Amino acid sequence: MISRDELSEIRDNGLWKQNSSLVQILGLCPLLAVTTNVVNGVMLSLATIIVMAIANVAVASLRNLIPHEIRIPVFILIVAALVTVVDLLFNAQLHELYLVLGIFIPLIVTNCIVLARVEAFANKNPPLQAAFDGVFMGVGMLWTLALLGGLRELIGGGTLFSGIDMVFPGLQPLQLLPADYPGLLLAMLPPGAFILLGCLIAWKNWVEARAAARHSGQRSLPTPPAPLTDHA
Amino acid sequence: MITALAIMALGAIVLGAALGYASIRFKVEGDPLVEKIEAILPQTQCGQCGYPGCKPYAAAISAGEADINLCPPGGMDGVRKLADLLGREVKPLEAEEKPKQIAIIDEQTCIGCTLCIQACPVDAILGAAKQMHTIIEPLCTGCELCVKPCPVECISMQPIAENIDNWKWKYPVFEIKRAA
Amino acid sequence: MMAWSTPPYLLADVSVRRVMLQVLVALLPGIAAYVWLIGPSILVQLVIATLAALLGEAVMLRLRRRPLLLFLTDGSAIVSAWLIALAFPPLSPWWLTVVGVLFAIVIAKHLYGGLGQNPFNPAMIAFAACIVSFPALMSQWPALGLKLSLAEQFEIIAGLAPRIDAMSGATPLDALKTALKLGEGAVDVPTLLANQDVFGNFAGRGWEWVSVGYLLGGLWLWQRKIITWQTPVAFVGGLTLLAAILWAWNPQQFASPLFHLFSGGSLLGAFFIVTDPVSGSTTFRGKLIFGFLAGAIAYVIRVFGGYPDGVAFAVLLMNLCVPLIDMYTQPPIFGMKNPK
Amino acid sequence: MTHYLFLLVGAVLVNNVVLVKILGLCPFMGVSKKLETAFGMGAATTFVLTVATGASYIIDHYLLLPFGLEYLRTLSFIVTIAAIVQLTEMVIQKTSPLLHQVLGIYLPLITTNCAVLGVPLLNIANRHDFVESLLFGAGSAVGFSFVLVLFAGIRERVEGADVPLHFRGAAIAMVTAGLMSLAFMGFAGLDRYQ
Amino acid sequence: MTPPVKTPTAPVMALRTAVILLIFVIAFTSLLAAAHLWTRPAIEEAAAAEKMKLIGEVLPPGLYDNDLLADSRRLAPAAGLGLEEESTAYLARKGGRASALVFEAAAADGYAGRIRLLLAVAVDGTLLGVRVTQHKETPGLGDYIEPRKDRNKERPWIRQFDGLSLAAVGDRAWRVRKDGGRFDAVAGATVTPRAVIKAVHRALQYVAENRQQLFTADGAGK
Amino acid sequence: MLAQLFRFKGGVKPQTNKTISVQEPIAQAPLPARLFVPLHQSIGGAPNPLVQAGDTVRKGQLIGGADAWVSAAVHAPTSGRVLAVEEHVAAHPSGLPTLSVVIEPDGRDEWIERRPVDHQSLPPERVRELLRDAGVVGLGGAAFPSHAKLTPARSVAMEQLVINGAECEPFMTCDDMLMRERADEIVRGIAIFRELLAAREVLIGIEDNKQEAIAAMHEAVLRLAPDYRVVAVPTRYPAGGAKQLIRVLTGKEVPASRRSTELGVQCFNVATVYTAYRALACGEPVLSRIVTLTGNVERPRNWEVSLGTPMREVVALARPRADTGSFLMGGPMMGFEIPDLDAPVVKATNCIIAASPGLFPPPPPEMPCIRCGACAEVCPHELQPFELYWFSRARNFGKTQEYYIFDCIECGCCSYVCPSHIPLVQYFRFAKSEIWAREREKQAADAAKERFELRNARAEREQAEKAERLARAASARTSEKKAPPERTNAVDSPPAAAAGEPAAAAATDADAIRKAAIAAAMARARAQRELAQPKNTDRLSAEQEREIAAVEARRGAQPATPEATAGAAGSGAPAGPQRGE
Ligand SMILES: Cc1cc2nc3c(=O)[nH]c(=O)nc-3n(C[C@H](O)[C@H](O)[C@H](O)COP(=O)(O)O)c2cc1C
Ligand SMILES: Cc1cc2nc3c(=O)[nH]c(=O)nc-3n(C[C@H](O)[C@H](O)[C@H](O)COP(=O)(O)O)c2cc1C
Ligand SMILES: Cc1cc2nc3c(=O)[nH]c(=O)nc-3n(C[C@H](O)[C@H](O)[C@H](O)COP(=O)(O)O)c2cc1C
Ligand SMILES: Cc1cc2nc3c(=O)[nH]c(=O)nc-3n(C[C@H](O)[C@H](O)[C@H](O)CO)c2cc1C
Ligand code: SF4
Ligand code: SF4
Ligand code: SF4
Ligand code: SF4
Ligand code: FES
Repeated sequence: MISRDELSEIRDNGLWKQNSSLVQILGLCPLLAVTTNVVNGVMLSLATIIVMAIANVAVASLRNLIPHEIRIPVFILIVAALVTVVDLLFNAQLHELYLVLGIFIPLIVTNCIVLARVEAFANKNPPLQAAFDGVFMGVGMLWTLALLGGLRELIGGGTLFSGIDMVFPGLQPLQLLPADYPGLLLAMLPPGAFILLGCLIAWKNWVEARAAARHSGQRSLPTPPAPLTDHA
Repeated sequence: MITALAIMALGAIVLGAALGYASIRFKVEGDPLVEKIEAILPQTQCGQCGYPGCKPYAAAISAGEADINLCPPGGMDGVRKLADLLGREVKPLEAEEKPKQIAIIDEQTCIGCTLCIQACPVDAILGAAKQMHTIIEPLCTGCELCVKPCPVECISMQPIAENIDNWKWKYPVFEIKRAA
Repeated sequence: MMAWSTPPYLLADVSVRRVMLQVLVALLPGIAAYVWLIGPSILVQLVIATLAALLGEAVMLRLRRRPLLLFLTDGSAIVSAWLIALAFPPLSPWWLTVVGVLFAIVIAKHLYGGLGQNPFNPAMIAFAACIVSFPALMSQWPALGLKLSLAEQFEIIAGLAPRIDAMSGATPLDALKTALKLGEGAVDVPTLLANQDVFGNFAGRGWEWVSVGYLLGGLWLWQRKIITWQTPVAFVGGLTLLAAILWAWNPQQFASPLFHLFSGGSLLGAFFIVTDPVSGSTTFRGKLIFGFLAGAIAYVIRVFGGYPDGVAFAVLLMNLCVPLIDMYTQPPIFGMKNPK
Repeated sequence: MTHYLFLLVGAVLVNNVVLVKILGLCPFMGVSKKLETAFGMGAATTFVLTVATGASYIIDHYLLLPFGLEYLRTLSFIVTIAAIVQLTEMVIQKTSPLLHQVLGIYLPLITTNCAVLGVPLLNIANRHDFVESLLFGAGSAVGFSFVLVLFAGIRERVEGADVPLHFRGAAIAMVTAGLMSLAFMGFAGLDRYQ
Repeated sequence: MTPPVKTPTAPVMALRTAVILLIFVIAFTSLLAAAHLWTRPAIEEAAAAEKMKLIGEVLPPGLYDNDLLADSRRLAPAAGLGLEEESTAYLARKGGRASALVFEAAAADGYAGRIRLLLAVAVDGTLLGVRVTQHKETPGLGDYIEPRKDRNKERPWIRQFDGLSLAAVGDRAWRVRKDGGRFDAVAGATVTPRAVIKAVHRALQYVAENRQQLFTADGAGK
Repeated sequence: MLAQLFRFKGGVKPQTNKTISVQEPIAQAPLPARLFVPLHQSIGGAPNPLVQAGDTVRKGQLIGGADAWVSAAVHAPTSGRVLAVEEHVAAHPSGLPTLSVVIEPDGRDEWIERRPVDHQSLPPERVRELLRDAGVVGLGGAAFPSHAKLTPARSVAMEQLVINGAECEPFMTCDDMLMRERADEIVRGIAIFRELLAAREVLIGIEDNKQEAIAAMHEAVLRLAPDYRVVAVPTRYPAGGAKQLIRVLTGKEVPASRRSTELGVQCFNVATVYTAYRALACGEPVLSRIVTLTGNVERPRNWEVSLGTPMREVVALARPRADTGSFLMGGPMMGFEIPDLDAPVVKATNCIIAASPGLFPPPPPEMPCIRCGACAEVCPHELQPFELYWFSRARNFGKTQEYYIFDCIECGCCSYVCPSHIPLVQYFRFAKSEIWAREREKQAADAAKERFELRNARAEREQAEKAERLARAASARTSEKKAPPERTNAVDSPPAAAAGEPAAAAATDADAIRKAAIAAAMARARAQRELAQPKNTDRLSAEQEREIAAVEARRGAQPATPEATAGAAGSGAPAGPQRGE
């Protein structure tokens, strides 16, 4: 079945080491487009997780039946079908949110990370592993989307969890910063999304560099692309 | 439901047929990428990458089986060029980068066993059985493959000495603190 | 052995610090006119901006472990800060200026490695980021004739006094645009210019003299060879050409080139912003292209776009193109001009 | 006529797919390290996107809508696009090795480019007719290529800059994309006659 | 990577690929079709609820007892509505008698493009409510016309229209206070409210002019 | 004689400081106790030593024979005894040693037999050979063997011979004094070159700040060769660069990719012409040269110095002041700091400047480039130095070549005006030498690949032959129906299989050897990796960074130190000999 080591490796890869958003830099469109608040980010990630996990299992189970030449169309077919199902479900159950997320639900099909995992992992591994990979990759995406969404919301308007009422009608968003906080609108707009994601990636590099410096045996300081020896 | 199936089936047949047909009609062989990769590798043929020579390593990279940071003689420079060519991220080299070296045979100790000659992938060692061997310096790539086989351990690796001909201008470095 | 080891051992008596200092000096005529006509609050803003810039610079240098004194005294951060202060409304709350300056210094400048390495003009990044984030504050210009004492101005900037309605007198450009938009063709430019108090003889009472100040400073910079003529001339050319064409076509709906030239950030932009060596083009033809397109885009944004003035966005958009422009406009080198 | 012009300008600049609509970011980040590759990717995407918008309009208009099969949109569009991409790749590889050298390696990436599916979907959401769809598709593709090339130019330059250690690579590229997007906000409002 | 089997001829391969693809397509299309059939009622319900929710914001629930969505009609493009395309209107009836009309209108001259509005007008010409359904106004500046974004939660700007009518408000008063009218506006952002006020005013005039046609039971037809 | 002058773009006008060293005439420097004559004093092949320790030599005797066409002979500067032929520190920025002949003068200064020739009576090829064997090289700085420049291009008629008396470098006055004092010889020498090149016109370019030299040359030309033109060119550094002077005098622009003879023009320094004249008309090879001793000294002056004289003794003649920190060879714009005063005066030593912090203040710290374009403005080759700098710094050498780094003449104008005080030339030299090194490496790799493939082919052939032999033997065996069963037993395989087996066996055999070798190599690589790792990783990154920075700083401060990569890589070994400290 699946060994503990294997599982933890899949988990670490998905959550941190091969994090889709921060390391592989894939699946960026939803990451940047829908993270104007935590709720959108989390809900879209959940949809993606469902799609990715099932698609991974499906491909891993069918991988020996699919001829090489048409594997991409078939993979896409599988993913697209799943996405459409999810799309219909969102439409039926979370209609308001469905309207907010707009074309980004169907666009899970082209979310690079989904196809990338199907190609790179599910196509080469048994279904159980593939399922875990799908879930953890998705959770890795989820926490980055949530984090980015939270940051953008907070900086942009001083609130957190706005839009939560679309999912849980009883709940209200949190107003974290004082009401007269003017709100750095930029954070809510595309430029802010890009810049904050850049900062998140840098944060991850920093965390890794520190971890590497603490543990020995692993060097993860990115080799400088350009020298900086001139300013010692 | 039926129309849906019919329409999609129609599409599937058309696309499937086209793809299947094209996959045979437009098949191509040969991989120019391997050659491009090989041109970057230093041709030391030392096997430190874990492949028997530079070409197999190039093939492995091209097939996606090997990482790009396994060739120590190529150094970080090589890794960078490969990353550039393949559009991958630059990664630190898997091993220490060493200054360029060449092998030197201690002529006093050499017993003329010819083992090193057989080991050298680029025919850089000159000698005949039972006679003193020497290394033709300009031909030696510093791959170290001859060091191990020598039964009397008379081969050592030495960094290439700097002389006026191979001397290089250094990267300018200024101590800014002096002024600050 | 001595400290240096590289030729040439003779160096001309020039330095970055001196270059930046001259830019600051060249801004003085414009600032003087500003103070004279609009009020001394700009001086407060200049001080706030300078302090914020030095602070941001110092923190970033410390974090990046770069020599502090050397770069703090090079003056480039102060130039950016002054340009930001001059581009922002003079009665902006203090924190707006600080946010703008920090955005410029930290994100636009130091994330790219600091002095000389930023692909985008930091001051214009600050302006764009703030007008996008705080459009209301960024379009509240003091109405002319608004007589406030220095203390009152200071209080408004510091947020101690309430912001007053009279302050949101638009700049000539903004007023013109709003009026035209509301009028839906019923209003024409000449009557507008004649009737509204914002509009002076050719571009708005007061503002045109500030522009003249910038013009003088710019000419001095050119004479000192700090800037070259190509970019300003091309910028002014691009702006006035478009303005002239549309004005000639329909003087009722489009203001004259002269109005455009002396309003908004045109001349500050022409002499101090498009000329930023770091983020601008460097080749002869490149500078002409850069300036011309920047001027043209500025006009298009200002007249047809969503923002009152387009200089900042135009400059940023052209900054984007600089690597390509430079690449494709390399001058022929010695001996390659007419290969025989 | 002016209507088409505004549509085109809007698609290229004002509502740029990458910087404003936030679609197609993965290739935008991934294939912009070098100018040459950016040109190649831009050309390949322009081709595929234009064909894809046309094809999906036809599918939607003549196969799906008449039978009330809107829910098959995503599926049929993307499968068609994938097939087109793969066919193009095979054909080019055989018939024009040169073109394949230039475009070939990018073609497979395009299937997972959100813009290629997103633009046809936007076409439908905005109720574009056939010509409008094509124009919007081509405009978006040109917009994509345009910013991709500009971005690659800047990235090549930033390569040599003394960027803080942890910001090297993807992080500073993101920041750059953000500042580009900020610059593109300047076009806001230019398409309001649309 | 492909196993070294003998390569088939192109037509054979075409057939084989087509069949395999066909199987997958049929399988997944069936899946989809099933999902579609299963979710359709829920989706339609959700869409209707959404519409009703919006209508509910402008139309007090006590004013009607009919199924509004069923009682919809198409309105022709009209300058008074600021619309260049057909739009839908819903007629509210109480006890069979027309009580109010819910319809769409648009302001073309917002700060950044069109502002789409939903209005409810009672038979007597009283404005029951106005909501903005779509706009591109500057966030943080012009977007206070949307109650969700309005900082004044107590009395959102858009509620100023509630209960007004052409009769009660003279033509000259349909302006922002700054221009001598009766409507408040946020200083520094009066372009947007001017546009909305103008559009609402025009829409009321349109209703007054076409009253007959609009409120008669099957006036414009379904 | 008014000539139409052209302009070259760019250039700078630093303080010239020339007057101090022209107050006194050229003086003969005394012979030192020992002469160290490097064998390699010119561009091109290194001459072979023709003497051994213990030999006695006479003044002018050939001690190093030209090795190739582009190479120049070396002679004993005086009579005496050869003490050794050994490595001695060279007059080179690296401070590395080079093979030199050490001569102890006997004080008699005995000449070999001098054979003046009449160049007109000899065929041109012979004249060029004579020049090569007399060691005549360009004395304008590059030390390129002159005879090699004296062949006209076949396709283009030689129009102008440009004689370079511009001497644009500040401080330097050796050519100026030579022209003042020995104008006749120069003019006669020009005749030789003109004849060899069959040049239509002779233009002598002298910067207009050297009025005496212009007058002297003018006078000599009037007397000896009235059709030569002496042209005063505007004083602007680097007017003396061959390409700039050619441009100014003829309007022609010679790009780096072309030879000037292809454009019908050639350029020689006045001192070169002078030595050529001495070589042919007096039979005296190049044994000495005029050296300007100036800068922070009590007695600036031009001296005629025997080649091989240690700089230390030459410098002493000028009596450097106490605060002198170091000495430059060449001018302040293009010269370099002499790493070791034991280095001898060579043919390229035109000037020695005593440097002090007062005279040449240490450069302010380097700042990043602000792309102000000042450097491009002054670059005489119309390059974009800041782009070259940007890419050199990023080690993007491909791009530097796209921006024509090899057209850079390293004149230093760009560094001179840079407000950021960037040592641009240094970056360019770094990039150029890296590109050359890469080129060398690439050639070596190609050669290695070829040899590897040859070897593999050979091994395969041998294997095939062996297999064939075995197969033949086996088939012979099987055809021998009554083979003795013991033999098959001995090979331990049924005879039927034997036909195919050996070949395969041989192949696997070869494979096995290869695999073993690879495995061994991998094991070794792994072992090395393991060895190296702890050293490298138990350090904090910040510390590491600092250390690397420190190493780099040290390296920068001493260009003479052999590359200390070992130190930077953290191997812990001492970073090579600390020469020059
Ligand atoms: C949401 C999330 C946040 C994380 N934050 C940190 C962090 O702040 N610091 C850190 O060192 N690792 C962080 N990690 C990384 C994991 O803890 C990971 O297991 C760890 O880096 C393992 O690497 P190591 O084995 O090299 O220590 C985070 C992981 C996740 C999923
Ligand atoms: C970037 C920017 C966005 C703006 N957006 C709006 C807007 O959405 N709605 C609006 O009414 N005014 C907006 N304005 C303000 C108008 O340009 C104009 O200044 C103002 O509406 C007229 O001033 P008044 O309100 O004092 O009459 C914006 C201004 C700027 C600079
Ligand atoms: C920047 C620069 C400045 C030079 N200045 C002089 C000079 O002043 N006088 C001179 O004779 N040669 C000078 N040279 C050398 C000439 O370019 C050229 O090599 C020489 O005139 C050719 O003559 P030669 O071969 O006889 O030395 C300079 C070279 C460069 C690159
Ligand atoms: C002529 C000139 C114009 C400048 N213009 C600007 C400018 O528009 N914005 C800015 O932030 N800095 C400007 N600077 C300062 C400096 O170049 C700038 O901060 C750099 O971009 C920082 O790397 C200018 C400097 C000079 C010499
Ligand atoms: S390690 Fe490098 S040099 Fe050695 S064989 Fe492998 S590729 Fe060739
Ligand atoms: S001599 Fe030794 S080190 Fe040199 S190439 Fe041959 S085997 Fe390698
Ligand atoms: S002179 Fe210096 S600072 Fe100016 S562009 Fe050239 S290298 Fe850069
Ligand atoms: S050193 Fe090179 S780049 Fe600099 S000015 Fe001289 S020729 Fe131009
Ligand atoms: S997620 Fe949109 S292109 Fe990758």
